[in-house]
Amino acid sequence: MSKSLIELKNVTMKFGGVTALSDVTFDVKEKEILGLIGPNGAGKTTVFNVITGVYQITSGEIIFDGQSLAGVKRYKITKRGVARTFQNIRLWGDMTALENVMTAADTHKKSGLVSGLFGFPISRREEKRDKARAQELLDFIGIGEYSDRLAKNLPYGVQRRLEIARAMGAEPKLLLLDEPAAGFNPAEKVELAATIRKIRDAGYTVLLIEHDMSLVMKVSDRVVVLDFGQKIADDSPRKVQDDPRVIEAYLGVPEDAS
Amino acid sequence: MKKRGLISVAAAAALAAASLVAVAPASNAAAKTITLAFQGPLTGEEASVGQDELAGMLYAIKLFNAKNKGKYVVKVVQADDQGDPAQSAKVAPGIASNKKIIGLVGAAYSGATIAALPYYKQRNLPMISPSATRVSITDPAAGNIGFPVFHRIPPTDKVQGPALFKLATKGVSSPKVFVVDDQSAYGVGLVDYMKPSIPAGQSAGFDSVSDKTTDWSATISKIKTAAANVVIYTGYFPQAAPFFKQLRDSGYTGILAGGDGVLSPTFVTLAPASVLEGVRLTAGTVPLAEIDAKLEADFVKKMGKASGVYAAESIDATNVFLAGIAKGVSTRAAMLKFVKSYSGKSLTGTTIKFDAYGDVAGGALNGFVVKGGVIKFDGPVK
Amino acid sequence: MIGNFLDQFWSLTFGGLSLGFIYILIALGYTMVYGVLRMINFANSEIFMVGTFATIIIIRDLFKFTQVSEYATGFRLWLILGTALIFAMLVSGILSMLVEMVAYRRLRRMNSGVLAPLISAIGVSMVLSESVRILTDSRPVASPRAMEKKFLGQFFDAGIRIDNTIIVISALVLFAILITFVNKTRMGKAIRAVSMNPNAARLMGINIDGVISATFLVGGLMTGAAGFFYTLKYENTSAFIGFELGIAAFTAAILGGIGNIKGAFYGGLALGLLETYASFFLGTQWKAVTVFIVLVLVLYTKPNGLFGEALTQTRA
Amino acid sequence: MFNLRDKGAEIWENQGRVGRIVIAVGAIAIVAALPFMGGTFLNTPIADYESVLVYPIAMFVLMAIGLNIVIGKSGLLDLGYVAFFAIGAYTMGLLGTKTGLNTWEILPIGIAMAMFSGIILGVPALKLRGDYLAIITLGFGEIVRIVALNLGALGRSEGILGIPTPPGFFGIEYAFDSHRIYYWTLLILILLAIWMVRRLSARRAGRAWESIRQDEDAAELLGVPTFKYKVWAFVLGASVGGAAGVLYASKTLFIAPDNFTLQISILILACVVFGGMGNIWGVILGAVILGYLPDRIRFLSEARLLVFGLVLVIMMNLRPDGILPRKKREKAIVKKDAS
Repeated sequence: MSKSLIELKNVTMKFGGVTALSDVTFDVKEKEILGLIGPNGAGKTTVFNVITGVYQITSGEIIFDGQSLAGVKRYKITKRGVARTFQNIRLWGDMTALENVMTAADTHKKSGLVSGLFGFPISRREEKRDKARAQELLDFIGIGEYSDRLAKNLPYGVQRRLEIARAMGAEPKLLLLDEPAAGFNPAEKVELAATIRKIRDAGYTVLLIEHDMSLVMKVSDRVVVLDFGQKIADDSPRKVQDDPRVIEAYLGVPEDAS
Repeated sequence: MKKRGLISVAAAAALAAASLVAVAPASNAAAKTITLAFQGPLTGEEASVGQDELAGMLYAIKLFNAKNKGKYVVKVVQADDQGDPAQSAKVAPGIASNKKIIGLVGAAYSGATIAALPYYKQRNLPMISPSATRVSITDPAAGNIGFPVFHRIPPTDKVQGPALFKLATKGVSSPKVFVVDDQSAYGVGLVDYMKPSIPAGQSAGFDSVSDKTTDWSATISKIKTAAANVVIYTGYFPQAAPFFKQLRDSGYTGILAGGDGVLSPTFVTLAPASVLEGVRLTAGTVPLAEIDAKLEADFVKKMGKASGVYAAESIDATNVFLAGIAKGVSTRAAMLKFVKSYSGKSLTGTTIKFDAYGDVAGGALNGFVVKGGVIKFDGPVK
Repeated sequence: MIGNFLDQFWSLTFGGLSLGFIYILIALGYTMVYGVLRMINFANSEIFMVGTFATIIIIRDLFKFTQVSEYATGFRLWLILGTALIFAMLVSGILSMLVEMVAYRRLRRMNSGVLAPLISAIGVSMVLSESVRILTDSRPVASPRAMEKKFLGQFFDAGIRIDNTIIVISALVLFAILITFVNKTRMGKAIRAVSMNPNAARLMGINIDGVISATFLVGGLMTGAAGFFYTLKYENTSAFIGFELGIAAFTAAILGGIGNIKGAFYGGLALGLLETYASFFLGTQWKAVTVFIVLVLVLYTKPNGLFGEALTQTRA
Repeated sequence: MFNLRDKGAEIWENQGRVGRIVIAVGAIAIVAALPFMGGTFLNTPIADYESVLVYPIAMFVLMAIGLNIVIGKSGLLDLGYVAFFAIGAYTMGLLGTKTGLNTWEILPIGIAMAMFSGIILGVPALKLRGDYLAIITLGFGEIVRIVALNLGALGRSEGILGIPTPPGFFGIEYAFDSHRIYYWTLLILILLAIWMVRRLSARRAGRAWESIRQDEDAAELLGVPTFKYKVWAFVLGASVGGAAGVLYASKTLFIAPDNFTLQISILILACVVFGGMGNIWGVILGAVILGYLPDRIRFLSEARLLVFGLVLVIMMNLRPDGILPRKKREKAIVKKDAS
């Protein structure tokens, strides 16, 4: 087995009296697609939020690429190699698709405001390089033709894909996808599954939250199941599907086929 | 009152003098149009002072035009500077380059005056201010900022500061004086020139309070702590009235005093008569109603509102120019020469004659006291 | 200095409290509107200004008081004060609704963001204050004194004056009525719903326009009451009186936690006292500086304001 | 609906290099020739036309460009922008009267002082919730004025007198009344500021500011060092305000706290929003109109500020995004709500 890219060790997250995550431990291996599932309110998005530094965990530890993420500023976590998409699309609507990706790509720029202002060679070089890379990413994700359109004017499906391209713009080692298929029709979901695989094949590690079971089971190498903030399963898709605790957790909570 | 009668006579004489040249009405076609300008705050927060001064100027001109029907028509260009030096600096070049204008009443505020002066000096436009009292404008030691075009009717802070202190402590056996300024250049200037004249042991303290203040309780507490029996406010009437009122209402029984910025007929409408009873004020001039009730009545009739702060000064300033016009002056150079050599009576009967730097020579201060809700003349401050 | 301060402590405190209660009422105007619209209602200061003039119209023009009149007593006094309070509240409340219609409504429908309404409200503010200035010949105006400013008693050498007492008690009553209105009535609940989540409220069938109008009305009523109390206490006003008081009240609202009715209460009191103490200790000229430094420190340590709860709770 | 901004952008984008140079040079020439058009309908009654071009118009334009970096680009509501103008002006006033330095030597010092105070204000203020920034900046603007009003070294309410005019060069003399020279000097500063803003907008800083303005949390989570760029926005905005202040003091020869009131901050803010927040051409147009209008309508006498207020209300209602808005307004498809 290859080594872990990120490890959550006994992570607990409390909001006042509410425990959103309770003693959660799992890891994501390099170049793996890990599906994170669970009924509504199980704490899936909270996992994303504690990894990306939106919340500081109450106890436990998160190790990314050999280093703890405790107290690291959010943008620095991104710089270390974690990028995410949002369940409810949060693109920068007044920017073009290309600019959205380039903004994320700026994370690793060496040139800043001053060299940009005076047009130092390094700034020009990086600008040129990132522009090309951003366009490549848009092409890669299949929305290259929209690069000059304002994000807010794009069709819904394109916006969803742009979210992924933008996150990839930050050159993450670990890509966090929060319900990327929400609102997709079956054909689009099939396409998305292929895209996610393609992303992994390009060398990224993917942590995927998704409601659509068939999609998760199809693309994931491994699945972690959360229920009421606790990990109840962590295994291959097939075994998880047969796990009685998982079935129980989903029982009475009919899965919406969205 | 004997004194008052005397002043009325003088006022009548001054009015007559202004219209001396009124000969038999000639044909309208022969009327010569002369333009003067007014500069002061006419809009915005400071408009109160400027609008009152403008009314005084327009009143004097209305009288003059009526008397000189067919001979002269005097027009006024109203230059609103909002009391702001920045606004003044763009208005002044416009006024200065308008060759029709041969004299300027204003600017109302010292700051605006200083900002405008380079332009007026350059274009040789004579100006007479009814209210810019900052000492440095006419102080040769400060660099002749105003020379030669600047003149003013009121005495400077240098004269008024000590006089105000003298009036406020008159008849008080062991005065403990607390002085409050309004943080304006006017108020701070008065205090600065008053300080040297305060004998040791008579000062109870100072406070400096923004002219936007509405609640005076902290200042009042300081006054009480200092056990002051004389309180002087150097600022304008809109703040003086509430301050005095709150001070009295808190139980203070000592003397209240203020300078010419407080001397406005509006002042006494801003607080109950019982509260303002006995307030002492200084000014270089006298309110119109005190000069002659008929004069004030005529003012109200012609201008549609009561006269305000610096009304008499504005009329005096305007009358100097009008006297020149009546003598046939029609250029700036001639007007400046005329103003420099002018000697005539003010509304109150005193002599207006400018010294080389533009101050009224030997300007004395009058004292006033509020009685029964009216500002009464109380003799010159000696 | 400390000794002097202790000597003057209670009279400073009483002065600060009654000023604080006036701040509270104006701050409510800001905070209610902020609660539903997330916007600073810049015109609120002029609504206050109009409230002071409305009071003067009743006392001076309807009841014909002058600066040399005898003070009113007994039933007539309460009639005068009551009429003036109600008139000031109504005038300000209605004006506040009109301001919303003119300055905000169209922009809100166009979903225009925060700044366009801000500038529009500043424009309304200029129109109101300049109109009043022209109507008053640019001069300050005073309210004749209808009620003798009697001392009701002494408290540690500090006189308790009747007008301050009336202000504190009436403001408390108004505040209690407002809290009841917001918590108990249908409209009050609707206002809270809109402030918590406008979209959800709309889906629940709440008439957003109506609720916003009502919020402006209530905020205006409170601000108008402040205008009355202000006039009762200070008896002077001018076309530009609102500006400084408006900023002070807005500061109070933020100090307490903006958008939060209770925050306006604590913020107003805290600011009234702070201003008075700071003026005494450091000199009146440093009052504003002190207030802002304290404000920064407070917001630094308590990002939701001095007494503010989490943003979504008890929001108007 | 006819959209002026898009039309202008279209013309510009369809030009080749030569065409663009021709347009730019032509536009600059027309603007530079404005002082000679005093005889036309542009003339202002009472106030001197050429002075009005210098202050308020050119000064407002410069300050509005600076404030636009803060508010239009990064979406930070700054109600105390006048503070930086004041700091620049007082730096000029103090150093100009107390030391032998001339305006051009003081200009970088004034800019540096303004930038430094931008950091002093920005570092604590920008850590607070966005809503509070407005009141903190407003307070800062007042504090600067109050300090000037109370410190003897700054002349208190009397201000600073006798500030020297800039030394001339190449036979150009800066007399206090050579308004045209000042106007052209300001024009050069304005062009520099435009260059700076356009340059930054097209690169990393511009994208960072845009992302912060539109969704700060998302920006932070996608690797934008938001705090750093917010402080930068503040500091750059301050530098432009400081530069304007130095020149202003050197032009009027006399400064006093009365010149630096909250009203100026609000007016500059109005210029930015009125013209079209975030679009530099809109902001410039807004500043020109709002700087010019009060002097053009002086014939209204007492009512002119009232009319000015009315214009603000009406125009904001008709064009909420300003005269030349940022980008063509379309119905929003994306709905942002808190996660």
